[in-house]
Amino acid sequence: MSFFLNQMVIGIQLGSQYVLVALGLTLIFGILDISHFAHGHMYMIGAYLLYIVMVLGGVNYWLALVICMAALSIAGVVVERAVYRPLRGQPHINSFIAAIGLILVLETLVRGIQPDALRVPKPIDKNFSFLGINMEVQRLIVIVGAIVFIILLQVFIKRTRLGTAIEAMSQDREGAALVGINVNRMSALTFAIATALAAVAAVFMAPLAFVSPEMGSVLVLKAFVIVVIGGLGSMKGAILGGYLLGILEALAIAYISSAYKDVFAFGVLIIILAIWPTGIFGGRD
Amino acid sequence: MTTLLAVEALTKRFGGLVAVNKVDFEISSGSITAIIGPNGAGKTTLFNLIGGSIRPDEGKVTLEGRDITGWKPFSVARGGITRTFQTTALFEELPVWVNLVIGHRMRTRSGLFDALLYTPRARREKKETTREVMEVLGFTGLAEYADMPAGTLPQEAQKRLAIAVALIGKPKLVLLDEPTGGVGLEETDGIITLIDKIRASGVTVCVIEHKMRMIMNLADYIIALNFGIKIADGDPQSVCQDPSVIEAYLGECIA
Amino acid sequence: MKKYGKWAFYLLLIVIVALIPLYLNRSKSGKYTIQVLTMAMIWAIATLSLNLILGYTGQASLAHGAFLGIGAYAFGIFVERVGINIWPALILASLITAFLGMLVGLPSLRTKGPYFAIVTLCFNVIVFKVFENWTWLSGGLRGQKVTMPSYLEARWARYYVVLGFLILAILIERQIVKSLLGSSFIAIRSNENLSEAVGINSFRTKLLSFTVSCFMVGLAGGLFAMEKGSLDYTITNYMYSFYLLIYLLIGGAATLAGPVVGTVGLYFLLDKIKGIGEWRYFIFGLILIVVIIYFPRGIVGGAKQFWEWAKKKYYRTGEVLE
Amino acid sequence: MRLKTIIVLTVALLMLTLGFASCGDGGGDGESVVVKIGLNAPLSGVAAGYGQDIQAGIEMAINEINDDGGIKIGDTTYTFELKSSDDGMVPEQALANANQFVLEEGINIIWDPTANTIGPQMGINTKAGEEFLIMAYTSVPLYAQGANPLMITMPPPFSIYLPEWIKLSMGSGWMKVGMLQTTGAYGELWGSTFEKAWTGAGGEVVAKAPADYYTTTDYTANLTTVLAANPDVLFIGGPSDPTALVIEQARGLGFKGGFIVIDQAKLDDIADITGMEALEGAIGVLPVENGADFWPAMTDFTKMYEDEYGERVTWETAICYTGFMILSKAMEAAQSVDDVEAIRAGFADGDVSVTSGDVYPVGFEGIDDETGALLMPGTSTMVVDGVFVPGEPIEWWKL
Repeated sequence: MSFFLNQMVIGIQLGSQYVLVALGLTLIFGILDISHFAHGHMYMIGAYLLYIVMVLGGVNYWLALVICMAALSIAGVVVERAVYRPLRGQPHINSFIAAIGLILVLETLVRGIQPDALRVPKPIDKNFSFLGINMEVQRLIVIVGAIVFIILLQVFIKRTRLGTAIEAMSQDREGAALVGINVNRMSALTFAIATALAAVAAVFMAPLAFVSPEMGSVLVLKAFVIVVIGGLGSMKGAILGGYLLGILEALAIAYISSAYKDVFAFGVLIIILAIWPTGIFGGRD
Repeated sequence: MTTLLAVEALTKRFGGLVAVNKVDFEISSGSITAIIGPNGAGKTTLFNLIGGSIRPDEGKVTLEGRDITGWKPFSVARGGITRTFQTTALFEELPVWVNLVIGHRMRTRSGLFDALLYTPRARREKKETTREVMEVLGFTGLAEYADMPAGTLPQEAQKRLAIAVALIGKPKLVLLDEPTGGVGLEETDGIITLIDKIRASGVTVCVIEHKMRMIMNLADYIIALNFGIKIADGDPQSVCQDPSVIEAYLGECIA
Repeated sequence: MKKYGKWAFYLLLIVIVALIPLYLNRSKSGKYTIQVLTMAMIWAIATLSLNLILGYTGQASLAHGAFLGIGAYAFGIFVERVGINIWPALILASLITAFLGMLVGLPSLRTKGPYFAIVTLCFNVIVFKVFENWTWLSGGLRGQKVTMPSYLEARWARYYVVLGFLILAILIERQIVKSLLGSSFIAIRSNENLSEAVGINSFRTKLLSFTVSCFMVGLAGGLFAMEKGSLDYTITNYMYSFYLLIYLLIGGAATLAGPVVGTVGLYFLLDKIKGIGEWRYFIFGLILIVVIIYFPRGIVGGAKQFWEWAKKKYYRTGEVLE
Repeated sequence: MRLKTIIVLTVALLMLTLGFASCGDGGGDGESVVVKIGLNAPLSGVAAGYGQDIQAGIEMAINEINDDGGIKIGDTTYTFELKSSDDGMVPEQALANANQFVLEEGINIIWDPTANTIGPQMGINTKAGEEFLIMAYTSVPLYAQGANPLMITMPPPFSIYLPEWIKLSMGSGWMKVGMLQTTGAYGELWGSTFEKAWTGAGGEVVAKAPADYYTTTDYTANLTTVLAANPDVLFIGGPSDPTALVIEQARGLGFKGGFIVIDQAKLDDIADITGMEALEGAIGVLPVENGADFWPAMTDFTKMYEDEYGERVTWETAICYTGFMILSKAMEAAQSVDDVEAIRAGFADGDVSVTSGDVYPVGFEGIDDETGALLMPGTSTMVVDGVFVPGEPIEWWKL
């Protein structure tokens, strides 16, 4: 029983990073109708920023979190302005191609500057035990931190004027434009928030693994699958889907086969979509 | 006159809201039937139920005595009912004539092997399609636009094209959802004439319309809906004088 | 008259392409170019297959990398382990791919748009993982060897085989998209709900398009195995699905020339800039972004638009002159 | 206006591309004949560092030979030039690169350091008129078993370490192993070879949860699964960085036992990341610098490498350096730089087989002429009390 519980906690921790990245993706998709496949590479840039700020700059971890969020959201706005805005009104698949181009550019650039994988120290390098679960404090930070930022995002969306404007736009883009919401400003804001969330995920996860140019490519694939399973544009769906995939993976490793864990996890997702063709929480076509 | 379409106790609920509530009516062949009612009365939902894009919770739809309840849209179309949509739906980036070719697809049977080998059937059907397209272009007065992408046509021509696409499949019944919506007053007459012509060619018409004056002159039979319930039906004069209709329309009908 | 001119142009084009190996085969480096062209044409067949389902039917399949691999392995296994002659093996491999495509299409084509793209991508990941881990199937480290008969030993011989299949693939696609069936495909791409309302069974039509598309990509896979002489699990990588998508959209979706131009052009470019190492991906990425922003309908689509624009301009000045 | 921008941009882009493309060609100096050697390796992506280590070894050897005036065959002096091509570990790409080397560059010796790309090239390297010699850097045993008449394999096959590793492990009283090596064909081959030897020696495999070391960043789920079966020792390994992560995370979960680390992972690189304390009880291949205990030339070589590249040397670099030196001797013995069959035969000739660790950083005792495997000993190690305790070099060809 303790083993099962342990595996569930690991699944939730895996899921936490998926949720943070998937939330950004689903916001961008819901509001701008863009398949921002380069989102994982923004996450990667976030991890490098953390390295620069914290390891090279000697800044405190929590302050570094804020700096990375701010810096990466600016990067997100630049990407939106330079790559995606010229594509507005084009077929959906075109933004996907642009995103692949962006992935190639970012990954090659980073590897060209720093070919070796880097390490970021943990802010609290300790372990803790609870109910027979033994794990690093950093993992607790990931789990709790993800929940905090999910709540912050919900508060922002539901309680602030900008947030409600974003929500209105994700539900009805043309209607939002009609009632005088500035579409350009909203897309920039959306990208800023989404990439800030990616920065959060990167800052939380970086101390647990390596900072490397390809760290975002597998993550974004999973995040995208999550967004689709939950229903494109649905934040509820992204949260549920993220934790679901994390737990599925952890359980597949424990009880089925670690080599075929992706086969199992992705197979379940195909079945879910065959039953709910527009994701668990509806979403749009 | 024989009954073409019969709707019995048709009901559809969305959550707590009953969009269409136990509606009964019949459409006789060769007639023009109008469905009227204020916004949100359930008119378009009724069309969607008949057309098969949503499934009814209760009730029955029969076409010439055949039960077509819950059929998929394409089966309903092949069964003999085609429709237009409230927000004009067209194959926008395709030329007008291709729109019509697609509309005629359900009358042709060429498949993969006909396409690959260009069989006699493919040849025959291509010829037949061309002939039909020319005829419908003429019938609806769209010949001058034949090569233009449908989305670039003027609003009124788009409405006529939508009707043409529905007609070319040779339906028994066409459902027209606000065929004159968003069209200027002078151009409305052109569409009324077209609807008359359609009836004259032997196709039964059922139309959702807001412009009461137009309906009074055009329709043989009117069904009035409000809050998903049929509040009145009959010939134009009697429906117009029905107190519940007057109440629903705040007297607008008198005009 | 105009019609004959067009056919004459195509004929001339085929003759030129058919003559290329005669010139190239004289030197060793020319032989390498023949090989690059052959590979480019194989990829072009795969891109054409994607064009049918994505360009004409509007369903973005991201599983074509998997189907390419399945076709290639089916061919390899038939030839090497079962011992069938290569030509029936090629047809069988394509049929098997088409059949699997149909099985995959049954659940996945119930979804639309991005949902379909992700379902097919999931399928591709699954196939990739299975081939990676199931070494009996994939042949493990050494991969699956595919022995070719001696008459296909020379590079130019394979060039002509592949060229023949490429022309066949273009013809097949042309026949389909110009037919009444093709109009059903295009209708679904344009407006699926309206297609249903005018009596087109969109699910069956999409399934047919997907199956035919898988047949073609299976064929490309078989030719791939024939050209390479060996296979390994990386051929099922979903990166290839992305590459096909790039070739198609940069070349121009929903045109017949676009997939060929895009694939041959980009494949050649990537081969030529191999010497600059990793930075080639940087350049490639930049090209993708710039082309997709300035030529949203791809190279061929853009050229067509330019042609229309120039024609209009010419006629207008013509009118003024009169 | 807009059209103009488009045209300008396109032209600029094209010129940029062509400019880069033409950079690749450099001219030779014409004083002597230049022999080109091909390298087919991952130079981009996750394994780029590995490819660069190989490249460095060959480059160092080439520079040294060229600085000494090249090799003399008859009256002609030959110098070398390395042509590298990125295959990203994709066999299809490796095949295309090999063809390009042979047909466009006239190369007939190709170095390849990844097991999955070597296999397919063995299918094309004997084709008449397009022969090339594969210098295969791979420890996969089946390649060292005479798989191809025109192939030389370099590091010792990994199976030779197993008896000693199992002895070290069971000597510490560890009988229960949990397996968490990398997935894919290479990992699976290692795993099955190990499992057979382990159970054959009376050990028990209590749990298996291999992971894809190239894409996984978090091994906790795998580790808890394996650790739930209470193993004494973990069989792990893939590229060094993720292997270090596995060790770190295993210790984080409270695992106190030992590790058996497959040869792809380098214990010294791992120690840099985890520290020696976490590595206690790790069994694997001896770190390259400790090779100086057996082969004196290693000391100088290590220093030379560090001066030039600013990093610590790897086995890949040292072995490829030595391998290239042996290759040049084989060419002299064969009296040819392009007759690949003669060169292959030349490896077995007099002068070539007597070179040893006194001259080159890695010990070498000739070639197994049957199989084409260079006879370089492998050495294992175990971390005891924070120190790499070396074993004796395993002269596997004598076993």
